[in-house]
Amino acid sequence: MDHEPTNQELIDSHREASHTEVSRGAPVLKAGHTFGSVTDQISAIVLSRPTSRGWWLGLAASFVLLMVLNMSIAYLLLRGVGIWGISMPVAWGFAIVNFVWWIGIGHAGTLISAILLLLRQDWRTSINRFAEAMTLLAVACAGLFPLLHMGRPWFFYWLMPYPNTMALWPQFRSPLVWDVFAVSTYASVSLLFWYIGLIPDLGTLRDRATSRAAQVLYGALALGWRGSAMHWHRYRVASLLLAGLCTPLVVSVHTVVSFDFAVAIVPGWHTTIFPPYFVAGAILSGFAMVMTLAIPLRWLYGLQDFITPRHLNNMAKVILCTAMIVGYGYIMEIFLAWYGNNPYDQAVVANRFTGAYREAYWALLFCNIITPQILWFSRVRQSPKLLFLIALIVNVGMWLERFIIVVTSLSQDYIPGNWGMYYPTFWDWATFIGTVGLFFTLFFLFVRFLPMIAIYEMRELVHETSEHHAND
Amino acid sequence: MAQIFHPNTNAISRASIFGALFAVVIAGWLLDSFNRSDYWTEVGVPRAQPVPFSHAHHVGDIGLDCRYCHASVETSAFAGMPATEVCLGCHSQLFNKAAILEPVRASLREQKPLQWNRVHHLKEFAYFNHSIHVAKGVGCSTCHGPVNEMPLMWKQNSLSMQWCLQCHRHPENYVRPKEAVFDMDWQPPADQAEQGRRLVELYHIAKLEPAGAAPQEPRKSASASKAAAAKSSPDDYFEEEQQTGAAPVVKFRDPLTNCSVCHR
Amino acid sequence: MLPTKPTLYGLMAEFTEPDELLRAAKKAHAAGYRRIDAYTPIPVDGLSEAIGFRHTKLPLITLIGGLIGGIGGYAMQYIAMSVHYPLVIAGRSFDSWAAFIPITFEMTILFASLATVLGMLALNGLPMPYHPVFNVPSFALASRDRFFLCIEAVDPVFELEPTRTFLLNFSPLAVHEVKP
Amino acid sequence: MSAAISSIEPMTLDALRRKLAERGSKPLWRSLDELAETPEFMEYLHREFPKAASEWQSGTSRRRFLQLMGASLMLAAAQGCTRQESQAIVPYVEAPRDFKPGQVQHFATATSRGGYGLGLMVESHDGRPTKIDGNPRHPYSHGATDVFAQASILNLYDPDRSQTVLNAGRISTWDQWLTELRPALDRVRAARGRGLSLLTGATSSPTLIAQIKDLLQQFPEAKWHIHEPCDLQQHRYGGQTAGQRPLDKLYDLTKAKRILALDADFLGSGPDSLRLTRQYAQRRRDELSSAQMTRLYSAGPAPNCTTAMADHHRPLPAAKVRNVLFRLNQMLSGAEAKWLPSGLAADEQAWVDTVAADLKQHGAESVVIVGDSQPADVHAFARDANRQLGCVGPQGCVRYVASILAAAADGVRPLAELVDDLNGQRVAVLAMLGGNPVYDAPADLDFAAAMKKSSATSIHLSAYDNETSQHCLWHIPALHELESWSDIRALDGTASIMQPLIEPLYGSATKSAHDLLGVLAGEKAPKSAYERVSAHWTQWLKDRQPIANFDVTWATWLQDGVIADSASEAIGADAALKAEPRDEAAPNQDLEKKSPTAKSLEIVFQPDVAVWDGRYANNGWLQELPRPISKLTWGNVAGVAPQLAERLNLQDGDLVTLTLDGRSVEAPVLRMPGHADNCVSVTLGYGRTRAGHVGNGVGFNAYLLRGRENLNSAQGLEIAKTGRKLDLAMTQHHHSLEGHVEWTDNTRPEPVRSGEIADFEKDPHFLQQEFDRHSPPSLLPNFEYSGYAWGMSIDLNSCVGCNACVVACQAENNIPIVGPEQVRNGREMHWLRIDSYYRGDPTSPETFFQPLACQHCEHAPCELVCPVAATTHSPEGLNEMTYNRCVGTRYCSNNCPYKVRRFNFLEYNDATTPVLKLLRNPEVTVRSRGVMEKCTYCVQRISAARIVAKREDRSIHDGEVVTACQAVCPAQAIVFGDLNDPKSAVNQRKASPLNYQLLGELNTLPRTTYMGRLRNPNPDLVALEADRSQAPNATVHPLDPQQLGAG
Repeated sequence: MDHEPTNQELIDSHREASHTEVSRGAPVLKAGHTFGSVTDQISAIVLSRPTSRGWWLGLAASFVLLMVLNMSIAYLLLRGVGIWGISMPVAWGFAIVNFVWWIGIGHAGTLISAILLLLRQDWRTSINRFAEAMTLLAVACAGLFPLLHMGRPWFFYWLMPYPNTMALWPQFRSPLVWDVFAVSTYASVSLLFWYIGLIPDLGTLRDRATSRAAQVLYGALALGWRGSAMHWHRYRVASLLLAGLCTPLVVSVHTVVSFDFAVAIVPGWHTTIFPPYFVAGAILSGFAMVMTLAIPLRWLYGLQDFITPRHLNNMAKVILCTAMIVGYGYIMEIFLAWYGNNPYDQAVVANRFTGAYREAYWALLFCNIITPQILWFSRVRQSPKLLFLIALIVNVGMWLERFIIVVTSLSQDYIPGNWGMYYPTFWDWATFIGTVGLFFTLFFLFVRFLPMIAIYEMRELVHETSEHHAND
Repeated sequence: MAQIFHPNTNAISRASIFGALFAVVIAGWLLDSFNRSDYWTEVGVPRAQPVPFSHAHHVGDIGLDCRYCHASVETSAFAGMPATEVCLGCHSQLFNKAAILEPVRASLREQKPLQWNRVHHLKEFAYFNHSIHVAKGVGCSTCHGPVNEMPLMWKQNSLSMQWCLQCHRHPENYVRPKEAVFDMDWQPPADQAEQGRRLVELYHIAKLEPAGAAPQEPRKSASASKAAAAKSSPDDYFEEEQQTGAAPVVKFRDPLTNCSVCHR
Repeated sequence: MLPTKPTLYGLMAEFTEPDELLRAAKKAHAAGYRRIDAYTPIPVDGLSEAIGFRHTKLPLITLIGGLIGGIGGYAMQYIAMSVHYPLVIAGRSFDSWAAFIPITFEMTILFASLATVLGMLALNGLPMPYHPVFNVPSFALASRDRFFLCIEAVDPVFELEPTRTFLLNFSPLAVHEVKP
Repeated sequence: MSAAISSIEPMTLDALRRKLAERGSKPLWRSLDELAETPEFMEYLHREFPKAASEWQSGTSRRRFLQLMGASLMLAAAQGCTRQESQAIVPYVEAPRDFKPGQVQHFATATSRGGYGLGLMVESHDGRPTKIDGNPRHPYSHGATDVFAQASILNLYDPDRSQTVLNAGRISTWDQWLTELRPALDRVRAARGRGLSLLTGATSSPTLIAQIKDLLQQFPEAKWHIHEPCDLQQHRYGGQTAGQRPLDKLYDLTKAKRILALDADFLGSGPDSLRLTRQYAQRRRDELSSAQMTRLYSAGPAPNCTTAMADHHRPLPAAKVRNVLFRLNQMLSGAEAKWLPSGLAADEQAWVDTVAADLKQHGAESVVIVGDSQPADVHAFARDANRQLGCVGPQGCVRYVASILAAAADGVRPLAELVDDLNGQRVAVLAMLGGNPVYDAPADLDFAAAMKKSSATSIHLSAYDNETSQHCLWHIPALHELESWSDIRALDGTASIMQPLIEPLYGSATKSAHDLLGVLAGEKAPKSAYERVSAHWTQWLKDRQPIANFDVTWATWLQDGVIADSASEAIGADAALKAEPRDEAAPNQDLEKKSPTAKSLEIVFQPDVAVWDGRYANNGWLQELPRPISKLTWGNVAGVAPQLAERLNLQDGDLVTLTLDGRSVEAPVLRMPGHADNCVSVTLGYGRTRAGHVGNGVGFNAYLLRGRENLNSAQGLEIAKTGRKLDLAMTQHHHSLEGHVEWTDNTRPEPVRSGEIADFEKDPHFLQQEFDRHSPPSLLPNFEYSGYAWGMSIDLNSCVGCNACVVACQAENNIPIVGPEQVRNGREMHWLRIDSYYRGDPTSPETFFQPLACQHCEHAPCELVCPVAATTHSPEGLNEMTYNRCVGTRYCSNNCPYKVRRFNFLEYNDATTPVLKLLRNPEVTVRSRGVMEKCTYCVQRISAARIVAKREDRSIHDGEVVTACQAVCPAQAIVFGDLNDPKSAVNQRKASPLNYQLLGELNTLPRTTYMGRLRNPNPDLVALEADRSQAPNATVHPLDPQQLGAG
């Protein structure tokens, strides 16, 4: 990314972007908004609007679940991973399933803000902020599991390269070490990206804030942003560069996660289709989660002006598309088992369709492949309620997919003498539900204390749309 | 709009960003060096003993041989601690009234063993065998330091894995002639590197022994050992060679660094 | 950047429309003012060029960061696995470069991103919580819907009254004196 | 869960057979349900989360929770820290002479198997025995041991061992006992011993027998009773006149080309099983031609190691063994004319006739072996058969010797008499030297009631305060075999001195039988056991070689572990016949009435292969030992044939009520392919109430059904379903019973490769595949192992699945037990497991064993994925596991295609009980929670050998390193050694054309390889069985009247 875009290009990009988009009809921003109106309406949510009862209830509920998480972690440290249902041969259970699931969810945010930025999709502006926040929180939840699932978590730092008196290093050939690097890189870069995006809005909040405390808080975080023209210039370049860096990163992360399985020789894991199909799955689950959050939010905070049917429509299309890719992944798995004529792979496929966990497998096919098909109908794509429902179903489906991949493959691998089943225990469930609590607790705090929509980008949107009208 | 911050917050805030990164590094460095510090490893910290036994006196002044007390050092993993009767072998005659030796006499009288405080403590998952080290020309003082100058015993080296590896990776820097193993005053000669390499060859240290030859004389591929002499780190541990025609093979030597040597 | 005349940092004209600001900025630059800056709630295209800002080194910084990360990443793995403590792992060669690629890649991205962000902040002289322009009461609107053009007193061409009149030509909402 | 299973409808056998047929080429299968793939079964399996709450229920109290909570966090903190804690070194006051600290010593001794001796070689670390192995010089060990010998070391250190004298349950002392006993003893002495009753177990100890005989001379009126609950030869006490001694049989299978085993598990249990297994396996391994190879026929009620190894196994009720022999003798005698009906079903008779023909053809090179649980007349039949075959005699396959166990000839009286005396108040002092009659005496004797009724001063010498001690006035803690001096004789009479390996753990309170007898004899100055034993043998030696130097000889005896030429002479077959005469008419009278019918079933009582008669019930290693074939742990079951289960609509784990002669118990059912129809087999030794913390309340007590008349089998059993269900703890089948779709199963390579000797003769390599000969090409450079290259070969042809290796491994490597709940979750820790597979018709399938431990792959998949290099490869080719580096991601286990890695899911090792610390092998790290572990090829032994070799500046000899599993294996199925040494034994094995790699197609290059299993079936029988499988119902009602008439 050392090619430096001139402002002219930037202008043009936004011009044509706005052209094409608007010509497609549905606006990305309800008409009639001014710089002032968007600024005030969004910052009000954080600064002046009284906290709604709904918010309090939501936070309380999530907090309860968060406490469940604490309990299960405490008990885990106390007794050991044996409190879970894992066994030989199924040595990985919910922990890894949840890890992959959360990481997958964590993909939409960066994808929206990075790839869609590069693709100059201006409809991303109103959803990218909380999508990125969602990414961070999801990655935080995901990050818990690799730690917790270790037999001796207090030695987690042995997975990092650091000078030690044992003269030992991590074993860099292991996909788990790749994970450590991939996930931590992803977390830190997403955090940077998100924070950089926040700076101008923090400035806005600083200037809108009335209480001294708020002024100092937001002021400190805003780093003294004052909207200088030169700053804006570098700022945009930086955003573009980060976007350019995040795009391969976001693809790499879930690729590496898929290596956890693809590198192993377990039948049902050891296939080359995994990286693309994991990434697609990640985007699918990510967008599903964005939808799950966006639809209630716009209704709760009356953001219909900013998150318009147009956005829902586009996200629905992305879901439909990725669902098809994932479906292709499933089909290829089956095809390769048959075509590769590997008895073990064939056994895995057969086991998935007819074996002990077949209900889960059928359910995931229904959730991830069948359900999204109704998104072909634009009427469905227009109905927030239906979309919300579909998003939920897809979330479940993607979890099931990971469950199937992890558990069925392990429960029956090569030698019949060591086959076994996996039965989750109370603690498996508690830990899983607990992270959901962690996620929503943090998310509620986010929507309360930070602008969930990028204010300055909305102002840009106002500017462009008005310019466009001027040009008519 | 009123200023929220005082002018010199600028300096502070800028410092804080890079300061934070710096602080992390410093903290890590501190932890590491603490972990290696003598305070933590107790290197050079004399241990109090029920009887203030002085190696300096018995070894340094009188010149007792290590094996007089540590009898099983050549045959067993454990160097051995002298039974009370060994002490009294002399001290029934010498200083047989001395107050400080009362615990020893009491031990024999009451048939209660003495309880010495351990100075060199290895974790239970690390297995160390004295006999083989002694047999291959690793001197007492190489690990235990100038015992003949220690009034009360202390640890000369940290016994950390890294410390073990120094020698296990480059024995030639440490080995001495077998006859000098128990010599407390032995100092490495000027050409230790050369001598060492010779001894490594001589004592068959750290060479895999190719199977098949008659058990009596040690089996050892001369070529491999010559190569070893020539090579320098990292090739001490392996050499990669393309065999014409055949599949490429990585030859490697030195079982000294494989895990089960110390951990089972 | 402290003003030579401690009494005044500069003059600041306040506009409601980005285009007005853009016009004023261009004129000001044409009039030979060099120490000028514009403050806007949104990035206004062409503004930075208008006040004579050409080009940023940021991409270069990113590149360097990336290279450091990548090379460092691979070196770390190579040294650890085949020089410092070579262990036979699953019969793989000590330098299994293929297995080192993912981490090399991640390290590249990480360092490049860090370089970009820190570089951007550094070049922008951020953080700077205190700045004279904040003394202007209505500057709070710079992050809402007002557009400001500031000519600094240190500018050689700067003369308080002429500059004020010069700015008034563009019929701004107001022209403020910026206390240092 | 139970609901889930009980909802399962069983699948009919025909359907199963059809499924097998559909699968085309005979596939291996593991269990009936796998075969069935019944939808209902799937249904149950789909309830994926039946255990959801288990951990929660087993959760700790809140208070405990918080305590541990703190503890665990501190632990987490502490783990990081390594600052040296203060620790003491404690030298001797006076060092024992020939003793080097930190060095391993070995001592020869012996142990008792139902009175018979087994020579042992015990390993001692700094004065504490840690590992038991066989004594190579002992004729019945040859260096091998069985599971009991292996596990008995755990009994020595068992925290539940009784440690003090008890008086009516209250703690007392030895002297207290002496004083309080004196009056009673005086009275007895006054009455020339009237009222003194002695109860012992079966014994062959010369010193002990002599001591008792002295006592009986001193007290002519006193009585000596023997009760051995699982006496291997129950028929012994039947109708003998004093002076006669029952016979023991000494088989020599090295000469046997044909073996017919009738209700005999000669490979699995018995005092000579080790010797016979070795001989059988040797011949089976070395004679690889259809002309020479041994062919093993077996017929019997319940599947066991022998039936599994048989080339032809015929499920047969115990009662019909008599019929089979009857028929067999007719066939051998060949005198058509005066044939009586054999009472066999048509197809059974056909089977016997074919076998008879084969035996007859091989004459003296064939032998008939009858199980010791069969009554005397059946053994007499067998003797006839063997005589007709001409295999009796010093050169033949079987010799007879007078039993060396104390018997009627020594004035021993049966237990029943004692019970009468007790009830009749004719006992003043009852001294029980060991044993546990209250628990294991025949139920109809009701020993407990008799004890209550009697006013006798009862004394119980026992290692545990058990059910019997509870009913006794006095309990004296007994010494363990490794704590006291004694002696014992093996089956052939060879005597061994039992020497103590360690001072009594619980001090002078613990006594041996010798001490107790000394007291009863009223000795003023009681001699020590050592004095008695040495005195006896001094005399013995004097009698034979008056001039010999006793001390020297004694020393050699102790060193060798056997006493030279102490064996007894054989008796000719005719003499043997005289020794145990039988009523010619008896058999065919009994033939019918003794045979089971569908209505009244037969029940077979067998000692459990793990806890024997119950004496090992508190031994965790044995409780958790997967039984051969069934893979059941922690409990016993009522074994039934699949077809019987089908008729009675029973599923595995169903609780049924077994009723016999009005006595009944509840037992879980387990379907056993190859089990005799209309017959239920139960194992004894379970349902203990005072065994200890481990053994209490495990399983059900089959003794409650056992009457004095029918100790080994009985007719007229009734079985009734309770509708309740038990979740059996099995290590192999677990809950993963759902099967595979046929189109995958046909192509799946079978883990156990097997074929017939005929095919082998056509092409010796017929079991091998491409990758078995040379490994597939690889992109990566291969490492060259230029030094030692350790490898192992396991011969599936020899392995009889006796499990000894599993316990040996557990003992050598400090492997913890995890308990039934964890076993159900699939968390057993055995580094070495023995998989079992079936092939063919469920009613009598072929059975296969496969010992499976870490294969030490050169391309080990586990190593690649370990993030911290905790598992790595050594330059000698070992796949090493560094416990202290492991962080427990369990990725390695997932990526292990053999699934031989074991994980400490919880803190399994008992780190708190002090006495257990003595048990541990100091050369092996005790693994903590959260750490992966696995077979290491006994790397501690390799290191020890290497250090010695390097010290002596030589290389390790072949056979210098012997792994624990190899050392213990009676069949010598396991061989370990250096692959770079062309002359090494392991290379000889691997050169065999039967050598193959497990999952070699994955190019893991395993260092452990297998030798395929060869079967030697009888073509005529194959044809016969083929016809029978046309009409599957033939087996279902073996005694249907028409067929009887036909016979």
